[in-house]
Amino acid sequence: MSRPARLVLFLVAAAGVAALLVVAFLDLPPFGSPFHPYRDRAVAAAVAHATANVVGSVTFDQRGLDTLVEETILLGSVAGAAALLRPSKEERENTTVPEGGRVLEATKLTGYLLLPVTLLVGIDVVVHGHLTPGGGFQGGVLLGTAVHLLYLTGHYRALDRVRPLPVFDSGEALGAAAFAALGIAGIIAAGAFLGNILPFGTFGELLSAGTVPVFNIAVGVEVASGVIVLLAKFLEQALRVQREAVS
Amino acid sequence: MVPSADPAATHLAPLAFTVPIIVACLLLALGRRLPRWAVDGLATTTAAAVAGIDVLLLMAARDGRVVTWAGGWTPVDGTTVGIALVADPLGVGAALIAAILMLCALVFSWRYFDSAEAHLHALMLLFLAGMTGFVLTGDLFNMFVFFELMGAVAYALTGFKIEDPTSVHGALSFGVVNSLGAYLTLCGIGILYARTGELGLAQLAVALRGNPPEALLVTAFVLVLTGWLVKAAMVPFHFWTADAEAVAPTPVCLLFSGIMVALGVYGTFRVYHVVFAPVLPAPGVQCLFLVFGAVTAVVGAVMCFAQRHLKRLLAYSTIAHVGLFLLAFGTLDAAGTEGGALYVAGHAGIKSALFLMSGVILNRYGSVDEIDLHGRGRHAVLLPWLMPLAGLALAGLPPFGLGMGKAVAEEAVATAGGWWAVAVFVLVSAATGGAVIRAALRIYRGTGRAPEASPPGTEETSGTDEEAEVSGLLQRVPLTMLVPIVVLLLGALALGVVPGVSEAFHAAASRFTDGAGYVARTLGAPAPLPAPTAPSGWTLSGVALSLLSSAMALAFALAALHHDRLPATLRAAARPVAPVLRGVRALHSGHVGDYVAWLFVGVAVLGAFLAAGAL
Amino acid sequence: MTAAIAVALAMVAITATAVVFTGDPVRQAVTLSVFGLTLSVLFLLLQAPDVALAQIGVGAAVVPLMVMLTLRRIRRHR
Amino acid sequence: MTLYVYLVAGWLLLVGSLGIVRSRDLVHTVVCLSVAQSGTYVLLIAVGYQRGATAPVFGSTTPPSENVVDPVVQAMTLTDIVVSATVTALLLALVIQIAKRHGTLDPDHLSSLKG
Amino acid sequence: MNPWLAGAVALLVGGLGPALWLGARRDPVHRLVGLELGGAVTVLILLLLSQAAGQSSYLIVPLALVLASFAGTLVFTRLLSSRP
Repeated sequence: MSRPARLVLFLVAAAGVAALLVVAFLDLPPFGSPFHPYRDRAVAAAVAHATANVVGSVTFDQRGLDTLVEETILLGSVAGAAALLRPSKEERENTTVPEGGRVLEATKLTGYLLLPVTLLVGIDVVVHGHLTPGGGFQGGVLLGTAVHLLYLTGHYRALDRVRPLPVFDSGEALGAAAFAALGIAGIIAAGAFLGNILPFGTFGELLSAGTVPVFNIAVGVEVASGVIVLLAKFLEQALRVQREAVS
Repeated sequence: MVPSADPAATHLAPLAFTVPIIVACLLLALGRRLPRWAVDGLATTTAAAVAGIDVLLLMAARDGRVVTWAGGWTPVDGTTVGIALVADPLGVGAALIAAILMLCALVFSWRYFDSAEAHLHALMLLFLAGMTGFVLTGDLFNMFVFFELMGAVAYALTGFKIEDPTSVHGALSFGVVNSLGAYLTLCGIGILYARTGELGLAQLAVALRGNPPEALLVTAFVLVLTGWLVKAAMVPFHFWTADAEAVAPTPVCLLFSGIMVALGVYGTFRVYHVVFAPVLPAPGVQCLFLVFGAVTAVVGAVMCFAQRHLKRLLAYSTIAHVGLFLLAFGTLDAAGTEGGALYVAGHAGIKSALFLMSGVILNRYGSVDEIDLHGRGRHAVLLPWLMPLAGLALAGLPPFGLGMGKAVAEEAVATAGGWWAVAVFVLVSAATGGAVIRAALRIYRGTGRAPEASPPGTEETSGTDEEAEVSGLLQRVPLTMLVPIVVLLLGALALGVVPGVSEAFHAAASRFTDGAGYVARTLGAPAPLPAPTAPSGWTLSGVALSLLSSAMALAFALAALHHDRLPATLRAAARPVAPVLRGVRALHSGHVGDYVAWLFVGVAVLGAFLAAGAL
Repeated sequence: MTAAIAVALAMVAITATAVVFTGDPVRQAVTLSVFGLTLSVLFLLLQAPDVALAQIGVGAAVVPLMVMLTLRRIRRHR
Repeated sequence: MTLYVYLVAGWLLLVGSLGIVRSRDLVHTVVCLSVAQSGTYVLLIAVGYQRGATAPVFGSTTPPSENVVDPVVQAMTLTDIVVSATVTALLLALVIQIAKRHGTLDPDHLSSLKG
Repeated sequence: MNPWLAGAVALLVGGLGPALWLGARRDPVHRLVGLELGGAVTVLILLLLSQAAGQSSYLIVPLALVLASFAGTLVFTRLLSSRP
């Protein structure tokens, strides 16, 4: 199809889809209405399991199966991206690591200062996921990003040293495996897959919500390792992998 | 008190997808340190274990459904916050097919990809987990998540041969189109949730009970179906299929073609029967699937016959067969569903065996171009017999299971659609079978004219530069590649000859179409048994039609091979077909923008069609 | 509250359009980051801090880094 | 207001798809796909909103009340965001390989799969 | 409308608006200015919104944004130039 033909075809079809959407939207309950039957049940269930962050309760306790699969998607995608970004037959990996570019001294200093802060905030977001906004995924992303401040402030070599990839490769897989294994532990201990098997504790305290914080930590480990591995593969492609000189 | 099977059986459903996930994690964690044989062994054993779990679950679900509430959130007074896994015989049967095909694929790949680390095996196991979960879950959003798992892993598997330009290109088109379809599905889920506040299939059905067929439901139905139908490769959502299946590694093609596209059909009709059957009038939906099924079947068959790239030919034949699945399931009754399910199972065996044969050809001769391979296989021993046989079986040769499914389905669509639907069945299966036989005769017997050097720059994908998947071409076919082929063909044969198969499929189909029973059993109410209907099986007319389509397949193949010897009148009659064929081929442009435009055309047309029928 | 949500929604829609109609991927990557900012404001306005956090983590750092590294790899190849 | 909110969600979906159709560079295609997906975030979060309610996070101080927005759609959106990030990563990885194998990223010039 | 919210709307229109304008026009470096301005304004808006909702737990969001947008801006300052 030529470009104009494709565009016209799409616009006509999109108009049809838009009409479908509009007629459906007109039948929806008004924006901001108090009709949320699932919400009412989910809040009650979260309070019953002493989980202050209801989103955390839905994510890991009530609809934990969704999250198990979500983490498996992450695992599969990181493994898949790693496989797709492996050096191909005619490429090799540069062993000399480029030390990149000039970065302002002030930027470097800020990077150094913010690295530990970001790590701490990331850990806080993971650990308090069942009490305050956040959780394993959000904290894990912050942790994974924090390490890359080293590259961004011009220390790719330092990053390469503090980031032994095989460790994080395994860390990601073991985090995901821990999630699945906790699911099976639910069968053994409570007779229900992904059942909440730990004591619920007191509402609002650090040790509460049963297994939710444990799931948060498993996911945090997986996501942080996953982000590190993923970005490492992209960094390798961008900085190190080169086509073999034809000899 | 709800009659429940053995309580231990309720733990089988989650194990069926958790076990492969855990093993995949282990493979990824230890992959570098394990020797290749251990990786192969572990992956194969896991696939076998999943198949075993599926068999146990199938036995437990034989007389009904096994319901598992994840997290132990069993409904109280019909409401809950949890996710149900609902295993009914048809769903578990699909999971079992997936596990068996995975087993064959993994055995076949023992000699494959010498360089790859454990990534391929881990991804394959995650793919199996995704497929298994998709058919077992009883929750719409959970279906979406498993669908995305299947999708994400499948994109990576499709592009796995990174040295092959077509491979990465096909994977990207697949990824974009399939993801967009999934997002439309999610929009549909969002609209349904806004209206009902529910996500479980059974809970949605309860919340919608007594609702008039309004515009919102039409939109939600079409949007939810879009993702599933993209996976199912229904025209005009099918464009990614040939591009992806022609370029993926052979063991992956086998799973895509054998079961993944059929799961799209499964999702479509699962959602219809449980959630939408009471609120959308059946005649409109039936008509929709008859029309779209027939168009899909014809487009797939025509494109299939026009291919010279062996794997592309098989991919288009899969699209043609998906059209036939849609016709059969689209009758919406137990008989048609029984025929469709048998057809899917038989097709899985035959088509997978054919894909494995194309893999053997690729790794032995370094090409999958039928013209280029003319007569190259003269000295081969077993495949020259097996490949035409599989072609005949694809056309419906009795007593293969595919033929029985075809016979049962034909009878059902004749009642629902009319004689033309039967004609589509016969012609389409003959054309796809004929294309396979043509290729087999050309490659293994050197039938027809020897190739002339084809002019460079022709606008078609030939398959001469396809990258072989082993280091160095094979001198002889190893046993690990031959055994899965023979096993798959024998399995397809057994489906048609073992007594009781038809009865079992009929029972499964009547459960599948009984949406009210599904809802009641899931939410813990006693479920009335559906009124028993008589199972069909082989009938005289069915055998006759199947023999007819097999004979026509042979005739098509010979006519294509010796077209210069056909009578002049026949050739003149065929001449106007050429520009039409060129036009249809030109639409399959490999351009992702085109594919997305067609995706929206499909959604709009589906919506208009259904709105006209329902409102 | 409604007014604030309406304004934020308009900004989300406008920025998304700007992202789509920016043909050059390098420029688009910067605008994509801005789009992520507007989304996070909208999410917090709609009382979804968990989602806003996830959007900030993904949209402000990880995705831009992946896109820019991809572009660098491609530029180096050419 | 209701129609306006949902129309913005629909607009994101459609304009992202339009971007894919018009795209001349595959990196641009992948980014447009993520814009299309953000339409689903907006739709879901808007569905869960309730006027005057706060986030479904009680912390250790606030007493649990019913007047909170829907946590279920927020959990769904979180999953959606994870899917978006991972699919973007996979597709970008494929784009890198396409650039290497084809030497171009313009979909109009990729011609390895036709017919 | 409480004053915190009014302030947030004012910043939304008067701060984030110009940032969008800068961030969606001309070459990447100009857009980067828009992104930097947008990041700073968004942090303020998120702070005001936390106040407006009376939820101190929301404050983690602007905090995370400060950290992430520092990294995000560095991505561009580092990779927009031609050096590796």
